[in-house]
Amino acid sequence: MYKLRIRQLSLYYDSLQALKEIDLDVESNEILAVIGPANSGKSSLLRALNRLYEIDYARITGKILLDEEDIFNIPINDLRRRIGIIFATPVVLPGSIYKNIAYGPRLHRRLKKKRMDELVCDTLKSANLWDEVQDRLDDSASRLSGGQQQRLCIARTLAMQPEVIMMDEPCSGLDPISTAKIEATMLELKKDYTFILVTNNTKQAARVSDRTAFFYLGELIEVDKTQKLFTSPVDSRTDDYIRGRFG
Amino acid sequence: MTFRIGPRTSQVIAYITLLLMTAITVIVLLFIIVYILKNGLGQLTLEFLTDSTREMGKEGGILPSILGTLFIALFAILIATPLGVGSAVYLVEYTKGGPIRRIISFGADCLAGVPSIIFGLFGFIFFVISMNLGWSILSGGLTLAVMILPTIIRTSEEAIKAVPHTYREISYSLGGGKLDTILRVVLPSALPGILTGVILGVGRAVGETAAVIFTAGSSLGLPTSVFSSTRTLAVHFYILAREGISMPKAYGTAAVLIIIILVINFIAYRLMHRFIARYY
Amino acid sequence: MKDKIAEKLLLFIALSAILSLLLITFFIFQQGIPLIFKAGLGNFFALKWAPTRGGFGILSMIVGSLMVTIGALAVGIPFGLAGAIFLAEFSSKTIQKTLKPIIELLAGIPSVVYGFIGIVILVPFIRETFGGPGFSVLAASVILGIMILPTIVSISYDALLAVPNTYREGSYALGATKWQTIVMVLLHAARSGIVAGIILGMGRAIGETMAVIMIAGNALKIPGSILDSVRTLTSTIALELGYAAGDHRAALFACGSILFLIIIVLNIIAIRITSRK
Amino acid sequence: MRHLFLLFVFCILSCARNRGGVIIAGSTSVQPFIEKVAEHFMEENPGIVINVQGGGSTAGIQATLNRTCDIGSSSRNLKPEERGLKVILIALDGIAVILHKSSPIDDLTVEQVRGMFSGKIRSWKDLDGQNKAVIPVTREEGSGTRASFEDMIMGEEDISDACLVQDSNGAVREIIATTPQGVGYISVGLVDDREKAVAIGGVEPSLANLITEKYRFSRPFLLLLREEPTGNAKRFIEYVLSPEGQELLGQSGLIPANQVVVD
Repeated sequence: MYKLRIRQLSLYYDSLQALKEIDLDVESNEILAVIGPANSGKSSLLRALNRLYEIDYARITGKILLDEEDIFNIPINDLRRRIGIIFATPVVLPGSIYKNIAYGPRLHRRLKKKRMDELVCDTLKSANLWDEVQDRLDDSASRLSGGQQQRLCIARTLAMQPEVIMMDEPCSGLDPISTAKIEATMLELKKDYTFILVTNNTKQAARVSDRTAFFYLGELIEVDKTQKLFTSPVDSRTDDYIRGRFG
Repeated sequence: MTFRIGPRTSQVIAYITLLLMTAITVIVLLFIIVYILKNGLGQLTLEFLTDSTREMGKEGGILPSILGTLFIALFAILIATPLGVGSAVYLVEYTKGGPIRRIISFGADCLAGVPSIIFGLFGFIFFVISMNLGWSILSGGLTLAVMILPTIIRTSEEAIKAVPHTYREISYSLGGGKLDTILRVVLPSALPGILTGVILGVGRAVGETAAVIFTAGSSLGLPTSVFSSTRTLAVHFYILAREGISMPKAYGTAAVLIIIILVINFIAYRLMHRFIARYY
Repeated sequence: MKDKIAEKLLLFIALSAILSLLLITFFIFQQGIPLIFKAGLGNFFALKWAPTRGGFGILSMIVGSLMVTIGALAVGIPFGLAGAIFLAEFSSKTIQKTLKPIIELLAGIPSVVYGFIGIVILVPFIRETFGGPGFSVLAASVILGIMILPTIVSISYDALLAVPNTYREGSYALGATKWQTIVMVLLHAARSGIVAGIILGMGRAIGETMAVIMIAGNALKIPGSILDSVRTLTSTIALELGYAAGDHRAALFACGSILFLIIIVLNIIAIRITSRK
Repeated sequence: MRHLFLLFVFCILSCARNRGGVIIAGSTSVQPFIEKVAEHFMEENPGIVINVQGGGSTAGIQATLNRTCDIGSSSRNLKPEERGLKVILIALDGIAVILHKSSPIDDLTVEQVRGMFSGKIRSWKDLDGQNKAVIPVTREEGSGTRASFEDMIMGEEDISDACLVQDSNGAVREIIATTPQGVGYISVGLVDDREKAVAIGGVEPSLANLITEKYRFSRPFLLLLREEPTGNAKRFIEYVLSPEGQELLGQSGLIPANQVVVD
């Protein structure tokens, strides 16, 4: 049973084709790493999955199925609730830590204050942030450190109780300690969620992911068990990339 | 013998000239403010601010004018703010170039350049006469609302543009619709910038004379409803000064006006800086 | 669904500015234009203004408006450009941060305050120094010149700042001094912004009413010198609107129509210039 | 924000057209005098608000006709095409020719005044020997005071285009008070000690001379009504015409209507 099935997916920005006929399946409760050099279409893939590409006025062809259901038949707000995304640079919304987390849930349903408090508490704990911020939930979120902000973004996504969490180079601006915390968080959450992790850092992919997909110039070159891909890749371009010969 | 000024010398001369001219500009401005305040601050007693106006302004205070100004300015921004901010939201969030955007922008730009006497003529014939609202706070407020609309559109537009695109992406990715995103993320983030525009609009409304004298009238009574005619501070000052009714009262009224304008500009400046510090 | 309704509503709101402009145009013209044809163009662009007795000539007011506007530009352009150049090219960040808001504050001071300063200081000064009534083209030009300074400074300053630094570096590399760079390179590169600023300032000067009424003296005769009194289109409207009825009022709206046309043309030119870059 | 808006709507609805006060609009010449009577009236009748507007005689007549105001005021008689309103004479107002305080002249003939305003007399040399230009200040086209001045003094001649133009008695007075070469005309009641009113043809513009009509240059101050007044408007008019109200007008330098011998 696949969580996501992608068939013949192409994505165009005006005349520029950013994804070329991708076929890819994502299993439930796995961490799928997506690696590749710049302009390989990794971020475009994520933006296609939750239809965020639409605000960039891009268009796509092909099919994407979430739990065997075409994503274009799912109301867009539901889709985006079910497939959360975390961006490279943590962007906290203006306002308090509490408000940041409550933003998503409030869009979808009305919650009693007490239920909301619990939800905020739970998600912050899941994101390994609770201990650091529990007595300053009403402080402005922008005062948190970079690593804390990124974990706040994760908590904010978790608060919507998504099924799939997509991460777009979530650790690119962070120090090793913060990176380790976020990786630990992912491994803990894996039992409940499906992850797609776009990363530039091949070592990170090797550390946390179950399977890895290698993209190059908008094409999916190969996808396999992480260990297999990193030890004996089929395609020479994959081999070159993971050995650091380009990109 | 020929005498030629070298490039170095001319640079020095130019620098000194520019410095002097800029200094004159600044000194003239400071002089105007200091002159009015120096002659007017002595008049500013509690009685002057809270008493009704008697004998056409020769005696008594300026309470009716303070209230009239307040009501008209309030009325104007209550109408112009939703229109102005709505227009700005539409311009930034819903148009991507195209003829509609050009038409709206052109309207705002042109309206910004229309002189206040034209607004006065328009308000007089449209609100006072055609719509039979009479000389009133309503007519004056509506006229000023049209007048400050472009100020609010332009500043709100800049403020909304300055909200980082990523904020919108976050909101969409959390399942927010366009309207949710605008109401819950974009507008709150742009608020200081929008407020700057609104406050500058209030400043224009407070200082305006030509457009209000023909729409709100010049009655000295305390305003009792939106249909009351009223005499704003600027109009009262104009009449006091021009007709030589009472120079001390004129200076006092001018000082109140100048203080209001200074405070408004100061607040607008601070807000703008907070906004800029946040996003640039 | 909610989003669709919101979009339609916002579009409607967004049209408010252009709708207001159309409404203003319609009402001013509807009140004023018929009189121009009733009086005949020949009588309208003539000297005799006695609207209660059938004289609808606005020539002297058009000339008056032009004179004070040119006078205002003669004061405003040199000082405005000097201020903009000094701020943009010769000032530290601190000075820029202090002086720019101060000069912009000039734009916020109500026009009646300028007129008042004109009455109590400038008019007596001119009367005692140069003779004449003091209420004059000169007084109006100086006060209007000060009033349009912030417009010219602000827009020219922004235009100068927008000139890429490579231009400056290129000029210095050829051995030019700062002043030579400004005159030969920067003013040229920033000229469209500067011209737009001047045109908008011109619009403000032509349209200013209260300050002009207070200090221009408002005599109908075309002034023979800058010490003579002068009447503008705007001051005619404001002076007489209260008392006017029938054709007289229509004649004032006709003045308004002419003024409005001039302003719209100036605005369109300014918008064209700024949007071209 | 939503609450504010509701409050605002409520405000409009509750105020709609319920403007208990009396609105008087019209002549700027009448305005200061009526304003003063209104102040006393409002002190004696707390709760009634009298709103006094300027605007001008013509505007006052128009406003009365289209009911923008309850009572109109005018400083000139109605023209034939404006008839149909109920007219109440409240006082007569003399028109004084005023000069700067420093002028040695105390007396002018009608011809001299006419000459100065028509542009025939350009220098004070012909009048007091000083070789300085005359600076005449007139009212704007359409003003009731100007119309009266043209009727009474200018006769067939036009006021010259070279005259400075101001739009109220006060503005004319302010210029004359500060301009040594100036000459202007305003309501007798508004002359104060910063300028001086000259005799015309030897007759001072004093109250006594005005009442006996020895000083001939005066015009009526009128209140205008569209129909028989009711309620507060009626009470105010009764107050203006009462001995108390008339005395107030008299104190301000007008000739109260109850002292006028109607011919």
